[in-house]
Amino acid sequence: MKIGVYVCHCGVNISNTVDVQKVISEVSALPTVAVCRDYQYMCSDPGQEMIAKDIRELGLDRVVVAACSPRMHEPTFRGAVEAAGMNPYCFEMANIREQCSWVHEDKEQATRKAADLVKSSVARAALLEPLNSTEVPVTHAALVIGGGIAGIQTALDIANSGYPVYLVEKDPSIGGHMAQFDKTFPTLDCAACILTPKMVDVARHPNIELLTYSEVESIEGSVGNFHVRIRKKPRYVNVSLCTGCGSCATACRLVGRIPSEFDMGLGKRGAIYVPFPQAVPLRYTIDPEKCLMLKHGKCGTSPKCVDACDRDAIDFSMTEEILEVDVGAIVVATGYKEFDPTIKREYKYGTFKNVMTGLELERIFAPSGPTGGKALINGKVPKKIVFVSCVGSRDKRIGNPYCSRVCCMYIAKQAHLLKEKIPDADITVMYTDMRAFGKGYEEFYERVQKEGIKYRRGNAAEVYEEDGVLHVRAEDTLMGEPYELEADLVVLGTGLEPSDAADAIGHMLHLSRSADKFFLEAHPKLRPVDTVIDGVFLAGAAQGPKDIPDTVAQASGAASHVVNLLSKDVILAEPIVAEVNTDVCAGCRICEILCPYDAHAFDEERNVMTINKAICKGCGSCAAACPSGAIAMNHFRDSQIVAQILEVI
Amino acid sequence: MDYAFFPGCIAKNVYPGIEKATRIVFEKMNVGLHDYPYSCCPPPGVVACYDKDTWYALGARNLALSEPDNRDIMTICAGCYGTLHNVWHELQHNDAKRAYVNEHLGRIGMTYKGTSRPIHFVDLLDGMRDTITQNKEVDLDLRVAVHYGCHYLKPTTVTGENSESPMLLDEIVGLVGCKSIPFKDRLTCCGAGGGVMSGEPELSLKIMERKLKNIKKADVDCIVNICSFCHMNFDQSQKKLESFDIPVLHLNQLLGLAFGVKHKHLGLHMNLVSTRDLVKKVKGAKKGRDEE
Amino acid sequence: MDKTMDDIIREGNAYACIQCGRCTGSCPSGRECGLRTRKIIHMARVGIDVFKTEELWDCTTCFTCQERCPKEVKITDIIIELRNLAVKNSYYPSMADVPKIIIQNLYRTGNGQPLSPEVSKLRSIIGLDKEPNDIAKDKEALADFQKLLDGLPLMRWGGI
Amino acid sequence: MEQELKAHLKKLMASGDVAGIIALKSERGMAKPYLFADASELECLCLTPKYPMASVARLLLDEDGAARFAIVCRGCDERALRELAKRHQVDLDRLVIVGIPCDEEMARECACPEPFPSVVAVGTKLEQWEAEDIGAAYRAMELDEKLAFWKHQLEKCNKCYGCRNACPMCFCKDCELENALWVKHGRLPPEFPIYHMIRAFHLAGKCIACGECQRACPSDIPLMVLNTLLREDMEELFGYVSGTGADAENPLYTKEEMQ
Repeated sequence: MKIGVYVCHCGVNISNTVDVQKVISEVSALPTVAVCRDYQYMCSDPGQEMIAKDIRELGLDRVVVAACSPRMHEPTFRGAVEAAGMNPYCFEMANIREQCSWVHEDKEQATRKAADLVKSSVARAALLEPLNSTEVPVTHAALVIGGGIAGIQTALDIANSGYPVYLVEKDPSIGGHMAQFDKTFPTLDCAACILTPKMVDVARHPNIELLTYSEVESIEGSVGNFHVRIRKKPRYVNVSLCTGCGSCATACRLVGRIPSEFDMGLGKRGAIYVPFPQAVPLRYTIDPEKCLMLKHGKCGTSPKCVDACDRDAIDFSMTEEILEVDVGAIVVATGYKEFDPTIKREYKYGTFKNVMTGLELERIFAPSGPTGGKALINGKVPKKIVFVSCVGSRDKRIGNPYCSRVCCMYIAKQAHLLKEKIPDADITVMYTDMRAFGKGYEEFYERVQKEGIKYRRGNAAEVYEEDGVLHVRAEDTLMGEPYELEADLVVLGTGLEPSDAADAIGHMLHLSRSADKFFLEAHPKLRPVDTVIDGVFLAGAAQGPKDIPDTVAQASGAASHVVNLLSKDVILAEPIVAEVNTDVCAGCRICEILCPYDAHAFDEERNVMTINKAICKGCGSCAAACPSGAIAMNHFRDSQIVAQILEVI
Repeated sequence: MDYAFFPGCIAKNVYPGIEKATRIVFEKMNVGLHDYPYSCCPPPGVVACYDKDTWYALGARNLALSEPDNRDIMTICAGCYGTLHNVWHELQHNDAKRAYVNEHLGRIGMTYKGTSRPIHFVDLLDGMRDTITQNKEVDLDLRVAVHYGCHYLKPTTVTGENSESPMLLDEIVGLVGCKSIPFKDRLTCCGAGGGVMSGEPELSLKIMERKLKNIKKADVDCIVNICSFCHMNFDQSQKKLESFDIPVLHLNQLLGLAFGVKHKHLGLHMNLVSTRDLVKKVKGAKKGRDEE
Repeated sequence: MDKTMDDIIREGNAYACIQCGRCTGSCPSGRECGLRTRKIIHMARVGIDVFKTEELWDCTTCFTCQERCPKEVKITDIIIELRNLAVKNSYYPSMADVPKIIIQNLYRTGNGQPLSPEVSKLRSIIGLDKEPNDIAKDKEALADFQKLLDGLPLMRWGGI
Repeated sequence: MEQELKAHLKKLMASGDVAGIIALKSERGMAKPYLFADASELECLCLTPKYPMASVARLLLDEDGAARFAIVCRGCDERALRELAKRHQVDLDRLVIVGIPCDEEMARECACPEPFPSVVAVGTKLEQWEAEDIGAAYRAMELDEKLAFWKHQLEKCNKCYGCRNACPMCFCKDCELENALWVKHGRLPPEFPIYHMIRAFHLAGKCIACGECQRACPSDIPLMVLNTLLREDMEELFGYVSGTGADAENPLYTKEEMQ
């Protein structure tokens, strides 16, 4: 066995605390070590070349690099040894930076520990086995979950690259929250003007199959080959006959009686409805919870919608359908929901009608909204308006410690729009910190102040009512004085939380969540659109609160990763997976329960467990739990780990 | 049902009517109250603010007294409750503090185990709504302003209460025919706590004055509290401010009236703010009922 | 078990404070006087000897600030600890005479608010024992109580 | 009880519900597990000594595809069958449990937590039963005393594998105790304490306190002390008592939701 060992200084990160020369002299004495060298930056080109040269000239069997965390540079060095003709799994890394030099001060002891760590890696390296990746074919299609702006952009980008996309949206129309907005900050673009053309593009795109009013039921398989079951909920309207003329909606006995979800309950709809006039597809849907016919089996003498529809599109016998599709990649774009401020009782949301949320106010501005775009709050034009920032954000008490990132700016925008509609309005924004970080945001913040919006640092403590008038109490923290303001309207700058759909989707795909409950990306800096599950990507607010430009950018990023994957005919599957020795397996099925990825399948015929290599992530849970040692983890075999441990004890 | 009874120094030594009312009301409801040689809680505003360790030790002494009899401790003052419950809560999970307390109690032959829990009497009443209704002789038909007392509600991490929109006290006065009238800032502090009443009487009075103005606007027959210390502040401050005359009743005094107890037995005549008109109104209600 | 300024700040979670001012806005005392809870937390964090400020003694410990703090800063607890620190460093508030009397009463009778002859009379009028059945009556218990108090820090710091 | 049981089993056999009865047979003064297929053989049925009947059922069920059998079970046997079923080693649908109780003497000998099965078919179960706390003396020891105690006890081991062979819960085809990676071959006594630690860990959430291992041990190692402590830990830490019904999930084989 000829092992080459390479100790990195990491600039001075390691060599300041660890005596590299001493480590080299100790390690060189090991019988299996053929060569041991050090270098300032082992990850650099000359460093890699040093290793490659030794492999070629000395005919090394194994390589050990003692440097930083394998998370950082294992892929780098695996690539380097492979280029020099060695199997990449014959490479082993000792972490003497994060696990040694960065956490110790005593140079002598740190040096001893570094030497021990390297020696134990050498012991393990001697037992490493060459592994070969297997090829997995790729299905050239993608699934996008969520039809908001993130899903729309992702679907369009993938479809434009020539791959088929299934876009699944649980609501009757795509558009998401963006469709609810009137204007967008800081450019004051009309949201509908920039969004609706994209919605139409989606509907017309030959490569996109739009599945609205549908939910993902189950997902099986792994990167390159996912099998997805999609449940299409019955609309009770035949979409191929419906022209979206709306005669049915006007005729419905319940018209104007049911709070519209799209209008945040401020406007009313009937039992047969489209969420909003620009809906895509512009096809009607019957609400089964409300429709008299569907709930009680009768609607007067006969359902008025049926009478009104010239096309005979209404069909009460519709049932749900299950659609099964195969895709190679999945993008999760499940978006966000608005924080429900009811639990922040001091703000009296739900008690006083004139305390409303940001999203509710958004509908007031919309020309298609409940007031037709007029600034009317419960029938009156408000003159004194207070905005409260950080409601449901930066708040540990309610479990949302994060900043929601968009509230500062949507408050500025809404304050501007109110001022525009009510020039004599007295508008105050109570804020914690002003976060105007995006392009043009700071400028917009300045602009609204010039328009007469008062910004007072210090957030609202409470809202109370006296003689029918709302009052907001706060401290102006820049003056250090508590004060109170009367208000006809209090707008809560409610934050963002992951949408309800995230739970089920996350579960199906085994996605991790970060502490803020949004989906966890594979790396916060370098892999913000990937997840730890190969072939599953994130777009938009599903990954964390985002404004529209960031959402669109991430959506395109996710699309590019999908296209990158779909452009290959086969992909290589990671060989560090668990394997079952079927001669030893007793079929107790403990491993099956423990697998977080559902990679295990029981072979009833032979009474033994099998593991799908394409799904297995190599976490090792099953191997650790197997009582008879029938499961072995490639690259982390018991013998390899024991050798490593014995060397340090 | 038996409890160790912790009257607290105000109800014993300043407004004995509260102690008396409590004894009568709970006897009527068949709850046994037992006396122990309690010191005062000790007061959070003075002792805790001067030296918390002393506060823990003296509080633990009180808590330990009924441990041999396995009796939980009923308090009738938010201040006492605040002290005893906070001490109990802290000693439940702070082993170092518990050891400290026991080291000192050991000097006088006592040990603190934490087996007797302090309970505020309103929480007890919460589970006795039927008993209250059964004992009711008069529907009082009063407009009342309720006052919860900060240390009964907060900190909620210790009390587990809802500090922004509590309804318990409002519901209990409702059981005896009273209507709890909402008023501005109904949950704010009366101004007595934290040693402010004794250390800075003028500030305390300002806080109280604002509170009283809000109550006055609500046009109520009386203020009902569940804290002897707040009770004292409400009553004495009105005398000092001279522009208010809203009778102040501890909840147990109100329940006493509803249970048909004579107002003199409840010590209502000992208040600085006259309760005469209120008593007259209740008598009217009682008479009306008798005549029916 | 004396706490340093650093202990108080850390245990009270003061580093989480974002100076949003919800505490001061909620403070019933601050409406009437110069108490600014937010400022106290700020001063404590930047290393100013905040225990010397007299506003510290304006807090009624109603805990509203602590309840509403979005960052779970234990504001009221911090104020109480800072008062302890002030006492230990002999920074008594100028108006601390009455609290001292209360502490003296506590030592003498076991009650901060002792029984007066007038109230004793009132007690018997409404049918209660002239003297409450408590520590003041139980001489043995009172002696023990005084022994307990003798060994506790309050007597050291209480200025008696 | 024996006569009563024979009568009960004869009836069962006559009903045609079962293909045979798993029980002990007395032959030339020795008891051995036996599959009674004919009523006439039942004369030789015996009840003592104790025998890990669950292991017999496991092996037998492995052979035949569908047939159902009756099995004469004590409390421990039933507990063992339940745990084996949770690990897919026996199919309880294929077994008819004929429960018999242990008498006080037998129960004492094992310090059995529950010396009777859930349903007693024949005989009467002990009205009042409280097992001796065999962990008590051990728990009272100081840490260094504990170490000395086990050192002394485990040095007696001659690695006969009797404890494993007798255990009704051991069903692996390859045994980790024979893996040279953990337990060096040809060494006596086995390296302290790995051999017994592996066994103990493998029995966490599994040991049903039948006492077979200790009875099998030629060196009188108090293995049941180790097992009892383990059972206590499982109950204290996870609220799990092994041998309980199928609805009690083994906490070691469940996964927390990934967060």
